[in-house]
Amino acid sequence: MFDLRQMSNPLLLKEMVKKTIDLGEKVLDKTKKRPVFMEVCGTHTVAFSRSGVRGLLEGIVDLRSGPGCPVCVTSQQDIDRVLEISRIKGVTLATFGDMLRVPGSSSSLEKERAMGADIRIIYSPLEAIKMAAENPKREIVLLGVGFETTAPAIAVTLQEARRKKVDNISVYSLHKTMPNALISLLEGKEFAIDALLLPGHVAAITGYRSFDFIASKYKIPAVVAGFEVFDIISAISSLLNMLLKGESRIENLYSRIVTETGNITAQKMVNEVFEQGDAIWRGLGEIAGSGLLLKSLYREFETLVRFPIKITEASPYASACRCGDLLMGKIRPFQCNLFRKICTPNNPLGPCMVSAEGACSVYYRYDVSDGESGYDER
Amino acid sequence: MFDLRQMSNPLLLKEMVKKTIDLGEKVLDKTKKRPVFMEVCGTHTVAFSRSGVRGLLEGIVDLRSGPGCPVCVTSQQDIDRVLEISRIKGVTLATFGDMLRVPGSSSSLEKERAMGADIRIIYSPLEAIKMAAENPKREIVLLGVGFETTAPAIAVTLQEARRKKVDNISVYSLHKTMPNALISLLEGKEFAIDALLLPGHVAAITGYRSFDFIASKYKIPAVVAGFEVFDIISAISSLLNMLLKGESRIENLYSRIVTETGNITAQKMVNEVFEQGDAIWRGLGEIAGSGLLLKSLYREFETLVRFPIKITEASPYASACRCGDLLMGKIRPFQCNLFRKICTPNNPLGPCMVSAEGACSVYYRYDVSDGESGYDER
Amino acid sequence: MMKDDGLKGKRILLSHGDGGALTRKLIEEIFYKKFYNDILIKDQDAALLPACDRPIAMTTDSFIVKPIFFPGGDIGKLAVCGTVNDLAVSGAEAKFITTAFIIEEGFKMEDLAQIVDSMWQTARECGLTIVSGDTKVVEKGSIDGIFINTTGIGVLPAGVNLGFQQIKPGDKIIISGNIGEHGVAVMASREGFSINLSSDCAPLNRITQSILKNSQGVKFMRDPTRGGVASTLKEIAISSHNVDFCINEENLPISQEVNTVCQLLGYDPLYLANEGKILAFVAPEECEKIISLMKELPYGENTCCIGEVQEGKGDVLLKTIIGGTRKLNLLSGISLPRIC
Amino acid sequence: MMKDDGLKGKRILLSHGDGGALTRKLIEEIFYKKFYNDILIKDQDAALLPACDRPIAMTTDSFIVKPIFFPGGDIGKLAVCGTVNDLAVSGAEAKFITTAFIIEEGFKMEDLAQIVDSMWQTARECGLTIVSGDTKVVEKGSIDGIFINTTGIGVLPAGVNLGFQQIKPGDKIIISGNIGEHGVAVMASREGFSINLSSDCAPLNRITQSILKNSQGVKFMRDPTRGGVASTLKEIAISSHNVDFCINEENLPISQEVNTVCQLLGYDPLYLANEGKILAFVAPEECEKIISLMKELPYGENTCCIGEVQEGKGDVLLKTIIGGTRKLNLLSGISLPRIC
Amino acid sequence: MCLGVPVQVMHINKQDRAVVNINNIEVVVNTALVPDVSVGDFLMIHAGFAIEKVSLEAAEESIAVWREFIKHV
Amino acid sequence: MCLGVPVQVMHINKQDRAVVNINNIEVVVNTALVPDVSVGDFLMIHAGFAIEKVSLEAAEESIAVWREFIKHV
Ligand code: SF4
Ligand code: SF4
Ligand SMILES: [Mg+2]
Ligand SMILES: [Mg+2]
Ligand SMILES: [Mg+2]
Ligand SMILES: [Mg+2]
Ligand SMILES: [Mg+2]
Ligand SMILES: [Mg+2]
Ligand SMILES: [Mg+2]
Ligand SMILES: [Mg+2]
Ligand SMILES: [Mg+2]
Ligand SMILES: [Mg+2]
Repeated sequence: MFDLRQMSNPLLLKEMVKKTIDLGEKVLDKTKKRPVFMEVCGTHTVAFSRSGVRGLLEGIVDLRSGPGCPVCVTSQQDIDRVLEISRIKGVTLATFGDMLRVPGSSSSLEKERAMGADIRIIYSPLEAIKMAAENPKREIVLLGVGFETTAPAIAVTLQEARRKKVDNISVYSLHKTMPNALISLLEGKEFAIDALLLPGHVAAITGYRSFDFIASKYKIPAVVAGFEVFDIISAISSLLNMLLKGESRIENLYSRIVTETGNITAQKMVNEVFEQGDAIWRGLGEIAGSGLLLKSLYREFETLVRFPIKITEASPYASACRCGDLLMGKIRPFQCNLFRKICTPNNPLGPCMVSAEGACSVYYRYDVSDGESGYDER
Repeated sequence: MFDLRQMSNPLLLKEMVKKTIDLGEKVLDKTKKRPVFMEVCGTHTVAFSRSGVRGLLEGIVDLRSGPGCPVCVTSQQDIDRVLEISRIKGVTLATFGDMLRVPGSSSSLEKERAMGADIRIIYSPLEAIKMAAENPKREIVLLGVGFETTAPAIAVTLQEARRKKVDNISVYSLHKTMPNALISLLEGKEFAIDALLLPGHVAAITGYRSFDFIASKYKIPAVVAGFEVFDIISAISSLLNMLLKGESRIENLYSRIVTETGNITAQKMVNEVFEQGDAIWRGLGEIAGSGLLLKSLYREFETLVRFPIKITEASPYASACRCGDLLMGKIRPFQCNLFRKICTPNNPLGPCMVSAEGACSVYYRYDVSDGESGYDER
Repeated sequence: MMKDDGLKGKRILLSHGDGGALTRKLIEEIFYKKFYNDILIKDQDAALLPACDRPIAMTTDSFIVKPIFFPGGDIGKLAVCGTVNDLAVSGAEAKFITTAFIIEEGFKMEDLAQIVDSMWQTARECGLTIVSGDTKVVEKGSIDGIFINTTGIGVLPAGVNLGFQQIKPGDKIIISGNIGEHGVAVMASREGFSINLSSDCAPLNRITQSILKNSQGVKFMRDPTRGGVASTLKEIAISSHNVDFCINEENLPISQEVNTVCQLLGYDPLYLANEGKILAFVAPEECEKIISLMKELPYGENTCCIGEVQEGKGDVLLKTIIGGTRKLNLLSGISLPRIC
Repeated sequence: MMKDDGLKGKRILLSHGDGGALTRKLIEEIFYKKFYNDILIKDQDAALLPACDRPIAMTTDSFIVKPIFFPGGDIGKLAVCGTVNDLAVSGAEAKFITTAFIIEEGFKMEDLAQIVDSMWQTARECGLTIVSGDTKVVEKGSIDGIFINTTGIGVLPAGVNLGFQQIKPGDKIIISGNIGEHGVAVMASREGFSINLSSDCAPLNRITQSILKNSQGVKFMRDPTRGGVASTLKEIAISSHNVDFCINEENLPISQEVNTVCQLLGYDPLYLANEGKILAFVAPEECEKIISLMKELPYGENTCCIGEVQEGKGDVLLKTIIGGTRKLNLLSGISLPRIC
Repeated sequence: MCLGVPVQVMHINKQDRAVVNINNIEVVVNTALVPDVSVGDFLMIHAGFAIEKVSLEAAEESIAVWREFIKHV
Repeated sequence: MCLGVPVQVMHINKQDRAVVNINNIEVVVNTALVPDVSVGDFLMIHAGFAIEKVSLEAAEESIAVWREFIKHV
């Protein structure tokens, strides 16, 4: 039987890098400028930096991060609401660890916990059901953050809660979906990205066809890719190839998981529990149809119904913070004047410096070069 | 204005001791044996030992302890019930510190607390109301232990709970009253006590006339006395005087507090909340009309109504433990073979070694002599 | 101390204890800011101290007190005094101390700074150097505020040789001041009594060094902390050979405030903690001199003789004010308030 | 250890911490029973240790671990190893240790006995004497089981002079074995994973003394505990002058179990705690010899060189398996499990 | 179970509460059992409740009797 | 937010739970999103849920393409 670990063979990977650089140089010869690629997904941002692939390829490709870190794109108003929910007496907030340190207008979940809020880190939404059953006198609020990959897990969790008649659990859904956000990006006047790396696990759920519009309507080449080093080198290589040939297709490089139509069961689950709604994305603003809200059928599990909280005005971020530009691929972190000098993981001024997938945090923690070498900024 | 501290003047007290010994020697001359007095109240037991008066007078009087330590006379079955109540989920047991270490058949409140029971020490029953108000989701059980002195405080507390509509509080009443217990003692075949020191604070509530029967029916001299060194020397002196003169009266030496008829308000309060019932006294057995039970008017505050607990068979005490004989004045602690050798405050085999007022504990902690000097055991 | 306003509103986070960047920041901004010295800031796994040609004394204690700030001190002062005093009564000159903090998530940063400041003030008063430290942060609710461990080492001066075996019949028993004041001050502030009494929490090293230097008559010393004067005397009586200690109740220095609170709550002052007292056993012919040496120094003004050593079998006997006798024993069971 | 059946069902009571009779009983029956030695049982306020003609190393740490018993050890072993290792990496021979316990009311007496036994076993393995102790008991619910502080002192052998300033470009960086095993073992037993992996918790004093005695090439050592190998390297890089550390990912000894658990929970093994590892900076010409010395001894079998020192400005650079480079930093924020 | 402490009334609050003083320490006690209390009165306190007034005259009288006895007998 | 780990199914429990193995570590995952799972299958796990099966053939094919490319181009 084939052993998946073959994908991590260093000799193979090193050869792949070499070939990709050869290819990149051909592209440079042809276009006289480094092509700009966007890794839409934050998990890809981490993969590029942690593996060193970003640095190895920086001579041939200018890699930008996109709006695919769900923590980063959560609006400040939403974070302030989460903080307010965490302060409600009797509430236990169950959240993925990534959200803990994200700053709202004047606090963070980490600080609220220090002040006495009951905030628990979970690995899986199912833990929230266990928590609810074991603490019948507390109200468990499950914080639903993530894209199409995570939403089905929350949907199954709520169905299980209903089946098991667990009624002290609710969900505050900040789920977002990719396609409309990408359209908003592609429609942007200043959009200047040559090709896209699409999120492999989102595509595993939605199917790669759901990204067709990128090539068909916007004529941008794109690949669906996984998160191994093998996958991300393949992705760059494939995009370079398309550029060289002047093609714009959606290529599925993650065929071991991703199909044309995706995971139909998961889609059904999501559709049973959620419906499309508008959502505010940090940096991108309000995008119609880009959020997942609980259907009225699941209204009983809606946190905002159980605890009507007042909507306060969010205080603006440090005005010089450029998370917005960053999430649209307009800049790389070092181009923010605050990066590393004032804004650090211990003193984050924007969510991109907090989240483990936030571009600023990733570059701060892993990257040696600032991406300036090779061809210049354009 | 008269200063109460004059009562503690060492010169005066030393003179009083001298005079009392003179008097005692006259009695010895007359009767050729040390008279046996019983201090009925545990607080008197402590006062005699802590001040050293017991030792100073041991040549002239054989002082025995009586059934007036409420912790000691609580039956093992009642203690087992208290332990069972403390184990009920959601219950907070509020108790005076004295009860904490008293051993039941196989545990104690101290051990239950170590196992996770929520047990709180209070100074005053009123703290239980505060506790109930501050912890609306818990059931506060107030352990009512004590004689006529303490019962009014519990009564006022329940009235206040009703007035303030605090409904998560209940009382487990182990309250006992003195007169019938004394009658039981005096009726005992082996009763061989020459005179009684009566509890001053009980008398403050009940009035000293309530003890008249001791002299009138049983022809035993008795004094009502306070708890200062001044008071207890006065008491011995007065009793010796009566013996010398062959009188048997009830003398009120605590006139600064105690009246003929006592505290009528307190009596009314007690009668509104409590009614007489039978009670089991350790050592003395069941004594009709010697307990205070909640009236049906206050049934809503009855712990046993709220939490019906099963009555288990109490395992017998160490068979050699002589607490029973001790509480009836038949022996002094050192006459128990286990005293100091096996039974110590850290390894108490009976409640008399546990309670701060228990005779065994008091003698262990304070007494130098074993009471054997002077005239012999009779 | 002046409160550092920059700390207002800031709280200890779990991340302050993760051994990473925030831990470093906390150490630099709170601990090193006060404790700064050449040994500490070398930032090694272990502090390097000079060689020592005299025997070394070493002692450890963890400090837990509620409330953390009480009249007369706080947990920081207590933690330094406690260890200094254990060294002092063993005859040693306190030299170096380590401090280990366990802090609850959410603890106020300004409170921590104030505790650190009072540790530093006290250490400075004693001539102590804080050479090594440790900080752990635990989840909100899993401890009650802050615990501090201090471990100290000191140097035994030449000629000092204290021990139970030195205690002989005829020796006098001295206490350096009023009894039970730490216990009562802490209890009263816990119960919300308004009372004009402070904890006796104080470092005693100057007193012990003075009497050891100026008299050959000191036989043994101990600080009567947990368990109080009674338990401490009884412990010593048990460990010594063929002696009883006879204490005079009328000589016991107990303030009216302490007596009154004890009456109200049903405690015995002899079993309450002291945090700035010495019990010293001294040769009778040196007793007067030692008392005057002690009275001269801060924290020793109320020194007096409370009793003497007699032949016996390990009992501590209290002569009561009316001339009776009762025993003192080890505290048995936590000293509960009682209404009996 | 054989469990002492007499302790079955017994629990720690608040009274065990009151400084009276029960405290004494606990000390005698649980602590002295194992820790018995001439210094400890003198029962003084401070232990008396011999004079010392070499510089002294001193270190303190408090230990908190959940669960208290974990595969490969328990909090007692951890508490002794932690302090021994801090002394060991500073170059000192560990000699004396104090132990201070904070115990929750209701803690099982047999568990305490087992912890005390493993402290004693570990101390004996290291040739350490436990010279002084302290026990506090806190109310049920106010801590989670037991905390232990240990403070140790050791003696610096002649000729040993370790320090940041010795680290020079060209020096090699050695680790004494696999990375992240304490962190993963504890986490896995907390999460209920069935996994065949033990904590690396072990005393390293024999290893450090062997290489210091047999080679002049050791420049600096540290044990990568909280914050892991990455934070420890970065801390050293910050304190050293004008150097970078270059680490080869392919040389990092990380077991498959550790890698897998990290993948599942979203952790990075380089930031997980080790409790039996040394990071040593050594002269290049002595590197091979030092590695073979370490491999010979227990707990050093998997020693290997993971990188080297270069001129630089305080960075720790990791060469990835495909030849890329990334930085290692101080841990920032508790190492949360993440699903991102 | 009958420890008691004598105190002096400093101030009477509404609803059965009084501030009492003993050696300059002030505490609040419940006076429901001694309804006719006035400022200056001495009270015997048990478990946070005043259980009876203390008559200084009676106390003085008791001592006087003893002093007499000691002097003349 | 899309970390995933490939694992192999060892045992299928009722009600959408399966025991999976990765490098000899066994954990339980929810398979509600991949209903037709069999023992021996490889699954991609995210947040405690299987989100899709992993095709070993497709993986093998991806590598084969690269090996070919490296060899011949
Ligand atoms: S470095 Fe900080 S301030 Fe700048 S864009 Fe990133 S998060 Fe915002
Ligand atoms: S000494 Fe112990 S066994 Fe003997 S009567 Fe007293 S309590 Fe009972
Ligand atoms: Mg993503
Ligand atoms: Mg009584
Ligand atoms: Mg100490
Ligand atoms: Mg001490
Ligand atoms: Mg001491
Ligand atoms: Mg440390
Ligand atoms: Mg240390
Ligand atoms: Mg350490
Ligand atoms: Mg270390
Ligand atoms: Mg101690």
